[in-house]
Amino acid sequence: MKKLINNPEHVVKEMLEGMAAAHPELIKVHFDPNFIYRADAPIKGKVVLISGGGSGHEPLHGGYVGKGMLDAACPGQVFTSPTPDQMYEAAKTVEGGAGILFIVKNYTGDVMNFDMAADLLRSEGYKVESVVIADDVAVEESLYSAGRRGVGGTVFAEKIGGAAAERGWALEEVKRVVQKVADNVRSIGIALTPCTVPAAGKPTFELGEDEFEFGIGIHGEPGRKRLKIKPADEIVQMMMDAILADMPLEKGDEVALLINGMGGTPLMELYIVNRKVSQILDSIGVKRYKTLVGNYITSLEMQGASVTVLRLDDELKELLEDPVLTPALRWKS
Amino acid sequence: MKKLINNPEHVVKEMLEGMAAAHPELIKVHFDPNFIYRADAPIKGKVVLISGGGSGHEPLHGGYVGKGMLDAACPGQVFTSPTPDQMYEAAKTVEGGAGILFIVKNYTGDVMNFDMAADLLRSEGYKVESVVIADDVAVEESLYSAGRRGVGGTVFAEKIGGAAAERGWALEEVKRVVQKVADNVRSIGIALTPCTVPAAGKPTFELGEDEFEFGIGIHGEPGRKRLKIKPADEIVQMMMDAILADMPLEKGDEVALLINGMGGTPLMELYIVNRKVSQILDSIGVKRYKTLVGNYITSLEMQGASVTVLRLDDELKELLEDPVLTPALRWKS
Amino acid sequence: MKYTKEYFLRFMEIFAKHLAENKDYLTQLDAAIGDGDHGINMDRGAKTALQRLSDTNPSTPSAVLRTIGMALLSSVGGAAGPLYGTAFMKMSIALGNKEEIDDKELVKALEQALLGIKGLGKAQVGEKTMVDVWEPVVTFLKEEIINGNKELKDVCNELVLLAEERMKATIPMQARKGRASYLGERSIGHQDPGATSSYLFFKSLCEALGGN
Amino acid sequence: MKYTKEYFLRFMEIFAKHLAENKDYLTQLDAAIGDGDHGINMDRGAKTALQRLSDTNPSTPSAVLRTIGMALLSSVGGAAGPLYGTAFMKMSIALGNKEEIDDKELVKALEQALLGIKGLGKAQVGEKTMVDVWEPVVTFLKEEIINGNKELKDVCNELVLLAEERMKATIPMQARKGRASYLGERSIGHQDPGATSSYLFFKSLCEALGGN
Ligand SMILES: Nc1ncnc2c1ncn2[C@@H]1O[C@H](COP(=O)(O)OP(=O)(O)O)[C@@H](O)[C@H]1O
Ligand SMILES: Nc1ncnc2c1ncn2[C@@H]1O[C@H](COP(=O)(O)OP(=O)(O)O)[C@@H](O)[C@H]1O
Ligand SMILES: [Mg+2]
Ligand SMILES: [Mg+2]
Ligand SMILES: [Mg+2]
Ligand SMILES: [Mg+2]
Repeated sequence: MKKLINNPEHVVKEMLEGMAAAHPELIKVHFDPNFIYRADAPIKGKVVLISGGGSGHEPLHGGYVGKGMLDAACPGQVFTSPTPDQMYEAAKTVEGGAGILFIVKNYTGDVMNFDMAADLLRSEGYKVESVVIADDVAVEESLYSAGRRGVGGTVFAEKIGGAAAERGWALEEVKRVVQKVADNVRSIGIALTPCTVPAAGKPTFELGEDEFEFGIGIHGEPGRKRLKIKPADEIVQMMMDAILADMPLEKGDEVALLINGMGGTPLMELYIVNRKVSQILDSIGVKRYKTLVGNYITSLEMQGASVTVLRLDDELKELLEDPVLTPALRWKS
Repeated sequence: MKKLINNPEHVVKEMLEGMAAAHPELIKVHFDPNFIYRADAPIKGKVVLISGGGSGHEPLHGGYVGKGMLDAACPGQVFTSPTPDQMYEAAKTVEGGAGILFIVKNYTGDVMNFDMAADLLRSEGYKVESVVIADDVAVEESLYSAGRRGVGGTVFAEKIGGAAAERGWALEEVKRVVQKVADNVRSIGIALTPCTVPAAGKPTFELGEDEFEFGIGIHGEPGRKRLKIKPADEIVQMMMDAILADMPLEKGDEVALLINGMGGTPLMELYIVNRKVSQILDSIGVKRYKTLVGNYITSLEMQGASVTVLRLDDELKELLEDPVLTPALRWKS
Repeated sequence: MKYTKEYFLRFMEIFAKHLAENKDYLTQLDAAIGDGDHGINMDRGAKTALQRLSDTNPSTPSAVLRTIGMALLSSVGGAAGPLYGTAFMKMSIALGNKEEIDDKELVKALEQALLGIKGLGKAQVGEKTMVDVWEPVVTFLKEEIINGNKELKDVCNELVLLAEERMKATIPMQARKGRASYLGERSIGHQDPGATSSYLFFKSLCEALGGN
Repeated sequence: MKYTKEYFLRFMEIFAKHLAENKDYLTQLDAAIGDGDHGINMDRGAKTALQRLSDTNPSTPSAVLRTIGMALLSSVGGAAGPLYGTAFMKMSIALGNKEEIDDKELVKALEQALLGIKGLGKAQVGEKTMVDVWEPVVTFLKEEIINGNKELKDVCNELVLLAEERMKATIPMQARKGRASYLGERSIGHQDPGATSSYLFFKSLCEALGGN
């Protein structure tokens, strides 16, 4: 394992110090318990959005803290859910009297830790709601498993929920629109290589020189099946087939796309993926309203990509367009 | 070699198609010869900035085409300078009557190809100027070599020059300020792994499991020396020593920083690098005015990082802050 | 037998030692069907717990268990953090502020821990989780100690064998809960990491009895 | 001997064949001290040139060389693109619109090509570039053919040996120009890729003479 780190046990703390040094105008960082929060928090009367999850998915979630997106993000150890005390302290630091919305990726550990934090906060009289994001269509028989994983759709949920909160919407309304994103977003990922958790020191799984993993998650967990490598267009076709089988789109539907790199894939390849995704959508008459291409939710240095499709209506389009000003996503501000 | 591509010979064309599909509101793409240009070009009376270079460094340069930055970018084959006909056609497409500035990274091939294009354009009566960016302090005895390479400083040159052009400055003034950036910017890079040019199919060089390459360029060319891997802080100290030896900074100086990933390095590691860079600058009383952390000028999937330090004055600070709206860099718009 | 706070401190030291020694092993098991952090997380948690115990020097069995539970909750993360954290918290609550605990009280506390784990994680036996060790072991202890009036020390051999057997019995199971469930049938053939750390938990309970 | 457009077409086919066969070799040489694209670029350029020649069917030696030059300029890129492109353009200009070229005219055209390469790239002999092959070979040809009144075919054996020797002589040199110069002393011990493709260039000039 070669990494630009000092000590595997200090990667999260040192990353947070580096983030604080880079973006003082946007974010502040609290240590022990660890969380990143808006430099201008608390904002009176605003619903606050808090998310979090294992580290190693940067820029998710800390990179999305700022105006028009998250109020706080709680980074766990690498690929490990954060602990309840993080969400508890973060909420108390940023909340502005109008309630707290947790955006939780659907992993057993995340859900349990956020639930415990919510219970604690509610017991002290705070209004806390949660939306669980479970957009990964790679997880098939979700009735017999922990349910679908939360992946790329989280970025849209945080952006759109953040816009609603910034507009001053009430907790119930912010929750409704984030739930609407959760209901209308689907993702799937593939990997060409595994990644290495610093503290583990070896790759999370093995993949032959001519294999790729279809339906990968974001924690270096293996996916749906292992296949012989194919041309990008064929892989993308498989990915889009999986998404469209789950959420059929009709001529005239409008979507937002996230063509996401897993951390170690060149932008060149992501654009080659976007080319094929766009061709497929164009061929069925679906309108591409907005497309993000880049590393938005990653698995350390894993090579691979995920595609996220969000079906839009006018409300989601407007909120998606709203200004956002965070370390990793910014427009109109 | 595992890559998300179809045919190694078509990667540049397919990438360009994917870019055009992703950002229709910002850019257009011309094929044969290949160039990316502002969707709103030509802009009457505005000096136009054109850059270019081998592909494989994305988002450089195509990702920086748009309001407040480049008017056109000419992508060569992977790691290969573009050809004169690309710059020639791009210039004729975007020029607005106020002259053309080429921003050229200092590589023999780039310089020669841009020079040939400039000659062609001048012979047709266009005003053409060039600024060569040569910021890589890894190249030591530059008198006995092709001179320093152009690396991360190019991003600042394009941003600041683009702002000056957007403000309506004359060609001489835009050139002056880009030259000022070129004179005040220094960079150095390191690599933990090589990268693989799709058409070559094998890594550009070999690096042992416990080695890193100090002073790497951006074309997979080996660097100044090969060393045993060390903790990030020690590597960053070496990098900053090299930069500060070449451009001593004084207490009270202000700088912009680019903590750049080579394509395959997780953001987590870049923030760990930024932590140490910031500590070093803080310790000598240098003010960090603005910090960019991410993949801005890459070498395909190479793991590694570069640090760029730009010494600022009031003029550069103002231009740096100006609005920019491109696929890969945007603020205040 | 009577269980004092020293017993629980000894237990935590032994449990921590096992977790440290099996850190790589647990992590490997988790890498095969999860995300490869279980050993790292449990080891970090156990070390945090020992540190807090030595910092705060709690005075009762309940306080010791509460300190451990809070430490695990705030340092393990993942699925195992809240599950083990809750288990220790529920035991702590069950023991009240007694200085000494008898065998039946100990078993009742473990039963509360199991209920806590099941309440939070909603897993049933057969879903390839730590519950596959906890439930049969707690059932066995209730039978032998509460109904059969035996002491823990009398059934330790059987208990450790049972825990080991239930741990191994997770190998042919298909995971239905937690991260491993994403693998579907590919989770079959691997031993569950949480069941493995649970085996170490019960082994430590027994080893804390003797000088062992 | 007289050199017609057919000679130059044959030359380009042979040069292209050598570049295709040596694509990996040239690329490997460039990977060692450059960026590993020389073979790929030259092969792409040569194929483009052949395509354009067959598309446009130019009618004179000069037109053939101009077509090749433009094709290389617009398809090779890198350092080699403008250098080889310029070389062919300069030869084209030197030949005017004659249907047939004699040996002295051919050598004068090659001399112009060398001047073009040196004017653009500013390299001198000894700096580990294609100039290390071009300059001694052109000097030799001037001596033998312009001063010595020999024909190319009479000196081909010597010429190819000389080109090969000068190519190999780049191995111990430290690069002072082009990408390899960044390596400083680490460029020593490797053969220059551009010198190697230049050797193939001159070899092809000779092979185009016979049925060979
Ligand atoms: N719902 C659940 N109920 C009980 N135990 C569970 C549940 N989900 C996961 N586990 C246990 O947690 C273990 C994984 O723990 P760990 O690796 O620390 O967490 P994570 O899966 O979040 O990385 C599994 O092996 C399993 O025994
Ligand atoms: N200034 C120069 N003058 C003459 N030849 C040069 C010069 N710079 C580079 N070369 C030649 O170009 C070759 C490299 O070509 P190529 O790999 O195609 O270009 P690049 O270095 O841009 O990738 C070198 O091996 C060398 O022979
Ligand atoms: Mg985990
Ligand atoms: Mg090149
Ligand atoms: Mg795990
Ligand atoms: Mg080269």
